This record gives sequence, structure tokens and C-alpha cells, in this order.
Amino acid sequence: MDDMEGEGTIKKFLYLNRKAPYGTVYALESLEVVLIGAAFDQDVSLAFVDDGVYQIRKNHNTKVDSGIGMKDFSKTYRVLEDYDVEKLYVEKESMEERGLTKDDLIVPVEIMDRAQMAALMAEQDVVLSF
Amino acid sequence: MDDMEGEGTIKKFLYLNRKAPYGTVYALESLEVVLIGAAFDQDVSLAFVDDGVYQIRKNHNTKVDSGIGMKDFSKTYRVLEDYDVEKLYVEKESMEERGLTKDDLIVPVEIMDRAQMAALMAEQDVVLSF
Amino acid sequence: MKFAIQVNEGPYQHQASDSAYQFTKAVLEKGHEIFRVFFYHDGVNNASRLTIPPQDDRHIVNRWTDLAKQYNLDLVVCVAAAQRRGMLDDNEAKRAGKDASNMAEGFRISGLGQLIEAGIQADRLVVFGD
Amino acid sequence: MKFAIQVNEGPYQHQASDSAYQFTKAVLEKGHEIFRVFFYHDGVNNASRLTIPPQDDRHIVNRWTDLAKQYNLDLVVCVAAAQRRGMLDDNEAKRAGKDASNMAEGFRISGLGQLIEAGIQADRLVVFGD
Amino acid sequence: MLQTVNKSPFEKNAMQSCLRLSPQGSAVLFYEDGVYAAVKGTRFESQIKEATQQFSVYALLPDLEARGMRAEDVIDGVKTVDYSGFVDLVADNGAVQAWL
Amino acid sequence: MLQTVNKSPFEKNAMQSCLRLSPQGSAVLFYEDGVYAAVKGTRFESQIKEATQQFSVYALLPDLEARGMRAEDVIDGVKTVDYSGFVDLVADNGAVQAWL
Repeated sequence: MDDMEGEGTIKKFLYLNRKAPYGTVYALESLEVVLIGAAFDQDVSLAFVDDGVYQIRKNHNTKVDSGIGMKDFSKTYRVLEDYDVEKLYVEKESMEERGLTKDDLIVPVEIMDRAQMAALMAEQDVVLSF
Repeated sequence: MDDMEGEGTIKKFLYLNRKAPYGTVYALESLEVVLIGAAFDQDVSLAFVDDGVYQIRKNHNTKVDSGIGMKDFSKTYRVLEDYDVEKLYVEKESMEERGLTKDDLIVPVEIMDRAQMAALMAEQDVVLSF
Repeated sequence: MKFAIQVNEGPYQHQASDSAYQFTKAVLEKGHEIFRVFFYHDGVNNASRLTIPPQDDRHIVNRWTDLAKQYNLDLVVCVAAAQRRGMLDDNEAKRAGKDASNMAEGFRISGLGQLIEAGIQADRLVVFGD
Repeated sequence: MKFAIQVNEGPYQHQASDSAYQFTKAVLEKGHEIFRVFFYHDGVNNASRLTIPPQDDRHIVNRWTDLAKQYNLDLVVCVAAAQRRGMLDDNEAKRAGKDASNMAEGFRISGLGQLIEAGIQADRLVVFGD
Repeated sequence: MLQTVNKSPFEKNAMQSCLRLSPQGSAVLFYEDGVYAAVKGTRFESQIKEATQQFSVYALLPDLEARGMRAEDVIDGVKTVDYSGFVDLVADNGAVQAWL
Repeated sequence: MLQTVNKSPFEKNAMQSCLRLSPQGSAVLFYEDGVYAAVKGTRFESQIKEATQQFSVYALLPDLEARGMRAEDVIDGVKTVDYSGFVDLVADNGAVQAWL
């Protein structure tokens, strides 16, 4: 890998997460990109919109040998801070129509309304969609 | 294959088609099941519901070497008759909300309202969903 | 009671194969019979012997192989769907002049007639998909 | 202008790989540059040399291989996603003690860093998925 | 009949079509991402409550728990089952129709 | 920005989320099964007409034609493009956001 080529360039990367966890692999494999991507020192934001907010709901409970037989990866969101990934945003209406509040979430986030979310999107250089 | 085991048993099979063509393979691979299934002399019905009605819309136009580069398989619906697959049903509301009428369809079908569709479903032995 | 199972999605991307496995296991543990598990669409990808999931994750392919061994299950992979997607056993590979095969132990390749036959012979057909 | 492409779905099941191919071809024909095509999630299945599509259908894998040859494209398959799903080149197969590989000519296996690098280096990243 | 719904009602139309077209008296099972339809407090709650008048409605507990919810989070009138209960639902309700 | 929508508005919520959250002035491209949003006569027609006030709306012609529709079937104010036009939209509109 020639990471060096990228040295010096800092771009705004948005991870747009819109899918529920476990039903599909996108939530998990999105998180794997975020973790690898953290090494590149870019300006990273994570947005949780629509069913994406379910990814960071508290109290996920499943193991390879019980429940649905898949590993619970939700605690990984808690270590994002250690990777300097600290800008986590959730969309207000997505939370409300699901009856969720900040207390239901496993990590601290900033809640954004439509206009704020649109403004966040407008300033990105790269959007990775999952 | 031991088709003989099935001899004598006649079951009601419903193919429930709810997906648009081309965007995913389900429409095409559903049709492949219908064609193979026709050899088994069962009591077969095809229901087109939701975006499934788009499968039998007229004037599909694409080839492997033009357009989206996928083959147009819609004419195959016309030969179902030769396979004695003659019970094709579309749901009324699915047609209406898409602005479609019988004239837009490549094959003759019977239009059913909610209650009739529910009644059709209720009498099936096997439902294959796509 | 005799159950037949259809699996429409590949391993890991969608929960379909996981749910089908948990359901099949529960059927068997309750003393019912599994007439056949039929892998269609991307479901054929559940039969690859080349998967290497992470150590701390479930091994979807091996789980199916082990269950098949324990209960003498008939795991059938649709030949047409498999060819499109590059899932081959030794015979198919030889016939097509391919230099490798990738099908795991416990699965066999056959035609769509096996799905229809399962619908006829089993008391229930349960479809797991996207 | 420099484009990067991400493909999230496998061949045939979803249109994503078809759309990505048609788009990539159009980019090149207009004289732009393709920095990299990155295959993630089930997209890794586009790299199988074992597919045998019907004679009258498009050959998705060969199309990518041919385009790569013509334009010297960098087609990268994510190693983590590939291992989960059984997509291996000779090296990976040897290292994992697998008795076969299935990766087609023109593709190479590498890490997720290659996706981030593509996002940094290219002027545009376009994601094709489900 | 048993009707199964495995998709989130927020993401896909499967639940809506199931509730619109299923024969009265069907059992309806929510599983995988479908379980979000069965929990209290979402914008679908009143619709599901109404559905329990026409259908026997179930949600798969292992899928609820995986996603951070418990049996007490489901809407009144919705029953939870495990995989063994899923098998019983299939055995007891005739043909199975999957709203994929 | 360019927003892309490749799913049918009848089946999935992608179009709704795109229209709700996209920055004003974005270009919005419907392709694959997303093109059904762009044609006349569906229950989404008035919503799309309204969207053309805030966004530049496009539909991919090869996807329309494959599915039995033509350029004249799209809603007034929606423009059709081919793959070459898709490339231009990406080149001309900054970052691309896919509503998958």
C-alpha cells in the first residue's frame, strides 16, 4: 500500500449509516472501514440516519453460541474515541419516529435536525454509504 | 431426480412476485422456477403484487450489448401459456398506485382486489416468495 | 412433520442463512424431519469450502456441513444459480473446463426440480431471503 | 478527472455490479481516469473465475477482466470481506491451507486502506450497492 | 396461514403489504429486522395494535434481544417466541408466506 | 453534491430520506429501480414535481428503457441522461452521496 501518496491531504469523510444491524452485514463492515480509516488522519464524521440509529442502541445481546448466533459488535462503537473518531451525529426525526432518545444509545452523539444534517452533508469531500 | 415420488399429489403452488425486474435477479430466477415447475403438473398461480407488477410491463428494451447490458426476459411471460401456466393475477392497488392499466401489461391477467388476493393466498399449499 | 427450507441469500451479507440455520436446527431438535434444504439465488454461496471467517465469528458454511452430517440432511444447491455465481463441485468444474472447484462437503448440486419436489413432498416450505 | 468506484454487491443478484461497469466504461471513454475499483461486501464475488453464466447472458466477471486489461485498471478486492465469503487468490489459499483458489485474472486482494486511499486520491468516489 | 416479515417497516414496504393482503386470521411473525415493527414507541405502534385484532402477531425473541430489546418492550397483544416457537407456528398454521 | 437513488420508492425508503435530507441545490439522479420515481402517473408524481423546485432531478434513460419506459414518460422538469451524462453529473456536482 502506498499510503504515503495521501500524506498531507486532509479530506472530510462522511460515513452515512442507514441500515439496521444484524439483518445485514453493512453496519459491521462499515465499522471495519471506520477503524481502518482512522489510521489515515482524515476529518471523519459518522452519521446515523433512518435504521442506522439502531446500530448504536444499547444492550445488544447475542453471541456466536447463543441467540441469533452472531457476535455482538456494538461495544466497538465505544472505542471509536480511542481512534480519534469523535464526531458522531444522529438525525432527530429518525430518533423520534423510533421512539428513541440519547439515553437509549451506547455512545454520546450530537442530535441534528434536517437542516443541520443537510449542512453536514454539503461540506463533505467523500461520502461512504452503507 | 426422483420426480415419480411426487406423482399423484397435486398441490396448489403460488408464486408471489413483489420485486421490480433488472434491479435484482429475483424476477428472472422466479420465472426460471415457474418454467421448470410447470413439468410437475401442479395447480400453479402467479401473483404480481407491489413492484412485481413491473415485471410484466410492456416494451422492456435492453440487450446484453446495449442499454443496461442485461437481456430482456419479459417475452418469456408470453410463453407461460404454452406451459399451461395460465392463472396470472395482479393486485388492483399495486396497479393503481403505479398508474398502470391492463393495457400496459405484456400478458393477459386477472385483476384482483385486496379481498380476492387474500382469498387466493388462503387456499394455497405452497407459497414461493420472490 | 416434514419441512423443506429455501435459502435465497449468501453467507454474512444477509441474516437469511443464519435464520434458516437456527430454524432448521430447531426443527430437528423438536423431532421433526427436514426433507431438504434448497439453496437458490445467492444462497448457493453458502456452499463454498473456501470461506475463512474471523476466528471470533460463526462459520456459516461449516455449521451447515456439520448439521448435515449429524442429521443426514439433503443440502441441495441449484445448478443454474450456482453456475452464474461460480459455485462448482468437481464434476461441474471438469465438465466446464474450470481448473478448480469450491463446493464444501455435505452439499450437492442439482436442478430446480428439486425445489418443486420439496414443495410437493414436504408438509411445509419455509423461505428465508432478503 | 480521477474517479474511484466502490462495488458492494455480487454479480447477477443485484444490478450494482452492472451499473458500476457501465459507469466505469463511460468514465474511461470520456477520457477521465479511474484511480481504482474497490470491491467490498458481496462485491468481492465479482472476482470469481469460476462463474459460468448462460451463453445468452452477459459475463460480468470477464467484462471486468477485459476492461481492466484494456485500460490497465486497478481492481482491488477487500481481503477481510473476501475471506468471509470464500474469495481467494493463490497466495491467500496457500496461506490458509485451502486446496483451491478462485480469483480471476485482473483482480488483486488488498486491505481496506486501499478504499480510504482511493477516497483521498480520487476527485470523486462513486458507490454502487443495494 | 403463517405470514413472515423479516424487514424493518421503516426501510421496506414488506410489513405494509403483509398487513394489507394477508387473509384474516393469519398468524404474522416478525423476525430479523422485522422485529422493530413489534416494539412499543415507534410510529407503527398503533397500526400493529390494530393488526392484533385481525391477526395473531408474534415477534422472534432472539432477534429482539440481539438488537437491544426485551420481551417487555413489545406492544401489548404481540407474543414473543423463540426458534422452537417459530417451528410450532409453522407446524400449526398451514402454508407459510414470506414477505421478502 | 450529487445524490443517487437506485431503489424503487414503493419498495424502500431511500428516495424519501434523500428528499428529506439532501442539501438544497443538490442534483438528484434516479437510476436502476429508482427510475420508477421519475415517471408520470404514480402516486409519487406530485412529490417529485415539488422536488424539482429544490433540486435538479435526473433519471437514467437506459434504466427507464430497460423497464419499458421512454424519455417522454418522465415527469416534467426531470431530465434524462445516459451513462455519459451520469459521468458528467458526478464530475460537475462535487461529492456523491448514494442513498442505498
